[in-house]
Amino acid sequence: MSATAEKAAKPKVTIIEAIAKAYHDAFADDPKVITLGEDLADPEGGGIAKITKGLSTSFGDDRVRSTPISEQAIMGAAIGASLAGYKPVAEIMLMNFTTVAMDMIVNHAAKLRFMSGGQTSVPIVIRTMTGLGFGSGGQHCDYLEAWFAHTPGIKVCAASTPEDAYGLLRAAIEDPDPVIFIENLPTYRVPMAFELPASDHRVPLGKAAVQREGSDVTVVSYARMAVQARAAAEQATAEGISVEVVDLRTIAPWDRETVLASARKTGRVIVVHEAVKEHGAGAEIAAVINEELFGGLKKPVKRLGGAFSAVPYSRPLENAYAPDADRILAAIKDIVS
Amino acid sequence: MSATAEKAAKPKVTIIEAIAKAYHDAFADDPKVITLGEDLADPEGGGIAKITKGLSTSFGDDRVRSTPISEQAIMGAAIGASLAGYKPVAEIMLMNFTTVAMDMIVNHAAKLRFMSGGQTSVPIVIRTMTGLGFGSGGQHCDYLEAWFAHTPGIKVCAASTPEDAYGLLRAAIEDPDPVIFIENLPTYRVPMAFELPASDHRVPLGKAAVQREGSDVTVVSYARMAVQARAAAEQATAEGISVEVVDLRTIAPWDRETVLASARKTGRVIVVHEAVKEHGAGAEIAAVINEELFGGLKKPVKRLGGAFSAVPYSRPLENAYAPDADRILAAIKDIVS
Amino acid sequence: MADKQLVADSVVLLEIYKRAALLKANDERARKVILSGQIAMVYYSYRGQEIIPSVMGEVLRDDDTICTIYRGIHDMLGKGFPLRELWAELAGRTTGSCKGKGGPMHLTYPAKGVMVTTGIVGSSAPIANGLAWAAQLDGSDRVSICTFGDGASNIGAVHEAMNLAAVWKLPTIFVCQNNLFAEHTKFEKMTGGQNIAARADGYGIPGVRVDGNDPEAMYSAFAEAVARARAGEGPTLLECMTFRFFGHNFGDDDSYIPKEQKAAAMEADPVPRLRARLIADGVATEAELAAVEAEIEARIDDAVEHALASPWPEPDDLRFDVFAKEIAA
Amino acid sequence: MADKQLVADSVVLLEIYKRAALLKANDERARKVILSGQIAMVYYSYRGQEIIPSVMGEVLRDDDTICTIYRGIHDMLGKGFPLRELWAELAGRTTGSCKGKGGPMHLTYPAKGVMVTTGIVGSSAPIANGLAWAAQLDGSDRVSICTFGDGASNIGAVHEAMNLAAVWKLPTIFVCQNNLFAEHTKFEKMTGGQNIAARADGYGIPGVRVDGNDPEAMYSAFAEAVARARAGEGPTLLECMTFRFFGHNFGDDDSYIPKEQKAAAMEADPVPRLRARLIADGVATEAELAAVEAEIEARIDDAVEHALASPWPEPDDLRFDVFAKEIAA
Ligand SMILES: Cc1ncc(C[n+]2csc(CCOP(=O)(O)OP(=O)(O)O)c2C)c(N)n1
Ligand SMILES: Cc1ncc(C[n+]2csc(CCOP(=O)(O)OP(=O)(O)O)c2C)c(N)n1
Ligand SMILES: [Mg+2]
Ligand SMILES: [Mg+2]
Repeated sequence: MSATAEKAAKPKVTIIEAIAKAYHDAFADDPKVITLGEDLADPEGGGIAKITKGLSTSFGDDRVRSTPISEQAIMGAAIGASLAGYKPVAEIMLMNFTTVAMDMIVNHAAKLRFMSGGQTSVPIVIRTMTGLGFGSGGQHCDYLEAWFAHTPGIKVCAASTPEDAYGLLRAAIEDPDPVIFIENLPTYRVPMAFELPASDHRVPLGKAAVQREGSDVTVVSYARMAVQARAAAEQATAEGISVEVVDLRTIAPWDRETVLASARKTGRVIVVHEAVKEHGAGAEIAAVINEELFGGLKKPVKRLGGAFSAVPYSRPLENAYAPDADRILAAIKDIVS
Repeated sequence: MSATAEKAAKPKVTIIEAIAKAYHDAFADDPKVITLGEDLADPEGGGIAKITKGLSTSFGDDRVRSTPISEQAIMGAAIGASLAGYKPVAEIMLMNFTTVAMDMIVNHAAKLRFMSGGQTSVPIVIRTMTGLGFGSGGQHCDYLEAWFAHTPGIKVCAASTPEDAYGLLRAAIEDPDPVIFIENLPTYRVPMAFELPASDHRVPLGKAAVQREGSDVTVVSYARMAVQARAAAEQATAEGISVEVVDLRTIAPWDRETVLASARKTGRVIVVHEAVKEHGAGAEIAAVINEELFGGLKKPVKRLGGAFSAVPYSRPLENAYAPDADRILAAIKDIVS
Repeated sequence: MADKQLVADSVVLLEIYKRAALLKANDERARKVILSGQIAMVYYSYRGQEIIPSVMGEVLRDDDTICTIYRGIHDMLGKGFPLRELWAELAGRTTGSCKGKGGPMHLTYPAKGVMVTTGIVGSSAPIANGLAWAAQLDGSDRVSICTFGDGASNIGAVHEAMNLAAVWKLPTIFVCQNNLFAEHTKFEKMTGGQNIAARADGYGIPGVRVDGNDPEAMYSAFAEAVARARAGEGPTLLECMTFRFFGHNFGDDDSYIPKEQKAAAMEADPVPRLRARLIADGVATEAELAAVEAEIEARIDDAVEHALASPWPEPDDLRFDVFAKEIAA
Repeated sequence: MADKQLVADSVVLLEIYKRAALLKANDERARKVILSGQIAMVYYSYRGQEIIPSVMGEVLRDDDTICTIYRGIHDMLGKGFPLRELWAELAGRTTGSCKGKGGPMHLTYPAKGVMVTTGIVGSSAPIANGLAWAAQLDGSDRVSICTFGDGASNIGAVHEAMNLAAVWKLPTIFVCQNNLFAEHTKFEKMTGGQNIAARADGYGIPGVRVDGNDPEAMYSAFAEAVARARAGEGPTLLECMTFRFFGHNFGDDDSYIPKEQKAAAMEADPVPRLRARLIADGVATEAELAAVEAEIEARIDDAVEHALASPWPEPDDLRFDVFAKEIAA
């Protein structure tokens, strides 16, 4: 993905279509790819977002399994099958539900390679959805990527375009290590000006995308915030400010080179995520940029993130909770002032 | 606690004695204080570290309860009792076992006050032990404070002296909100030159301690790393470098004023924790210092933390995993050079 | 109040009906209000499950507590949650019980013992034990209820909670509302043993499967569980068989529910069934019940109007209720 | 190999004894080596529980897998974990099976099906299901074992795993080694129902309580569970009654174990009991068994020597095995 991002000429596709295609293509390409989660198989409707619809019919009930509501059992089954050479994609429906499976993810999936001295590995993908915007309140919208980024042994991805969603999910499934693949619900079905990628499209894990080039300020973000950052950059350009938008795509391990190169160029960086600002992934990114470019920045790295509270229900509170294009634009104007 | 920290004149007490006394005094002072956890009551030996030994005999089986191995049930019982006006201290034996109770802690304990609009509150303390040094390997030694610091609604404490352990635990029990109180196993039984505090001693949550004053460099740390920082500072002083040691004591919310004041004074800051460096609490602290004191620091904030791997078993690997006095000293010399 | 009878006589049945009529009307209104666009919210209809909480509300006291779930407005109304505070919360207004911060999945009203509403499957159970422990410590005979679904019976938290309640002999009553579906998953397909009540044996506590749509059977089973708990004899697991008439949540395509099964369940709708019976048995007249129902509609009208006329919260409200002390601006 | 007999004859009993003798000798050596200061490690003695894994090892094939726990070296040796790689790992050396990174609580040896050793109570169970699922997908009749303790039966993960195994009809065998204590807690005190096998009913799977110290009873129960699993008939829960002779871990004050209970259990030590019986029944002579035991000691000598002579890892090794690709220095 590059500056071509929002080219109007391209057909309109959605992230959800891209994920569904990636799933399907991965199943077709590799018989070791399997999947499990609540309601995933066709008798249960193909998942609450219907992403796996058709998969169990096409590839069989053995490879595509609905589960009881038992996230520890889901993660354990994925880990165990991966130890035996399979490449399971486990869906933990919403990211807040990873809280009931943290032992499996952190103490086991992330550590078994190391603790076994490399004898075993856990090539699983944990697909999980999240994001505010639907009034779901405090227990259904959290972005918890910082927890996993703090956990050696597991990688963390999130896409903000259909092409990246496809390429990242394919790469995550092929990766020899566990990957958490975070999907944003409110941008799922928003048609974007992209093509549905060909089945050989991959986005390498650990590589950020410079989605828009600019010279005054760098905005580093991912997931829905990257969409908001692009909108803010568009607006800023109209107002004469040149904004570089970097979408991390992989949050851990993140692409220090690309981010530092951009920061070096613009001298002004804003990091934006929907997760709570304090102790979020933005803290690590800011700390590294400040350390690496000490004395070379025009302004201190600015962080925007979710408010320091649970995600609220009421519409005006939910609207105020996370950054959006307006607040990113305000931060852009502030940092160049 | 101040520069008096290691005064040899004082009697030698251990952190474990201080915690046991705090527990006992809290039970004696307030009938609403109750406790639960695996093996806590006297028929089960008073806890694996014997901290609660005698408590059930003195205060009754109703207030001091051993539990099955069921951390979700433990946390749930603590939360429920707190909603009815009790002040439960729940022991999650080791910090890695919080992973099986994250839903209770994060989705419930931390959020119920907010989600109920302030109608209910969860004044619980979660006592949990951790720390490397015994060859326990990958699943028994993690420092996970950054996860909780990233969770609005819960506070995080850790003490590095017996006096602070006493004062913090008493304050945590009295606090109207949930607090995680992290205990370091290897420094538990090390006699330190402190007195066992009187029963009215409190350490306010959110207040750091300047344990040693200095002018060349500030070392910010907590828990065992504060002990190591003090040792490094002693050595550095002998070598003519003046080191200020700040023990956060409360990691979330942390004492920005004290840290920033010290950073402003010395212009050089090292943040040290045993947790994995990447995305650790040090990232937030460094990000804030860099932002607040932009242009006013002599050197970029330096972070020391655990290696980017699971905690290893083998002695030389375990020794290499986390910072110690030598590595802190090396960082001190490096930053003043 | 402590010595509730164990059999529902006609006086009790009439009271149960009144509660059920309120619950049914409230659900109907909720769906209407969403459809009309007056309030946008995530909503989990409980239509078809009204008898269970109507019985519970009849047996329980105000000081008994309940921990319920996203599909729990019936349980809360049964427990006495006031309509104005309910609707204002659904509408996200400052006059809501949670000042608009909680919303439909996190409704709370301690004055009537509605202590926790959780959106996490199974998490009502461990917390209910803590409220039960507090009752023991207080020397009170109040009981602690948790409700959860058939799907939730497969999650670890529920298992841990039942075992703890067993060994601590807690006055916790585990009320599983088995509506035969967990989201789109059929109960039979994902439940080893296909009998949740039978799992109680494994913890050495009573487990009772009861027709949750039959007010008398439900009443006897529930009153007995409450009597046991009040007497210090420990927990009970009740598996209340029922059915939800609509999809998992509002807007859910419910094509996974076999048409005949749904038609049969709606045909046997427990609320009009009870109504007809009360009239047939001469407990109440058509006119009397119609008057009850009209009053219910009026109360709901009032609550919805109150809600929609109430003020919205301000962004600054995010700083409050995170901790007891506000967060700095 | 697929058609193992269901009754242990004298040939089988002799093989079981040989394994048990190895396990017993290895435990004794481990405690001696720690006491002598040769190796410092956290150690969970399994002395008294040897018959269970000795039977398992006899019934299982190399391609069957096991997920075990901190108190699991007996299970691993029963499954064929080689002594040199074991001892070098205990000593933290690069020649250890896990290059010194895992240690006693995380021993792994896939070549013999020892896939996971966990230090988290109950976490062996969910992972075993995944290995069982893989067997189904492979069309193999191999089985997946998980071991855990009586205390672990109260944690959510075990419950979730048993239910999933039931509904997916997985070839998972849940082997609960009920040694009557969980750390310092008595089994009876914290286990609702006081019968773990009985919990299987709640999932509609067979649950069998068996004397784990009786090689014939254990053999029949385990062989039957394996046969069922190989035949595609699904999981079994075995509750194997046993006893641990020493404290929870090395150095643990075991005063919480009633003296008489401990004395009686040691009096009935299952390993010498089986030995005596084999001699009495004329299956083997004293001299033959002494020779077996002497060879075991020699093999352990060799392994310990090898371990202590092996190189320590270098700090730089921390960069490897975190991901498939090394971490930058
Ligand atoms: C731990 C967890 N996993 C998954 C979900 C998503 N989820 C919400 S409701 C539901 C189905 C629950 O079914 P059941 O327990 O039968 O209750 P019902 O909705 O039928 O009342 C699921 C899977 C969740 N909220 N929490
Ligand atoms: C989730 C979790 N909680 C607590 C512990 C601490 N712990 C380690 S072993 C143990 C006792 C386990 O008892 P049991 O399951 O009977 O196995 P045994 O040790 O007797 O073999 C406990 C509580 C742990 N490792 N994991
Ligand atoms: Mg249901
Ligand atoms: Mg045990």
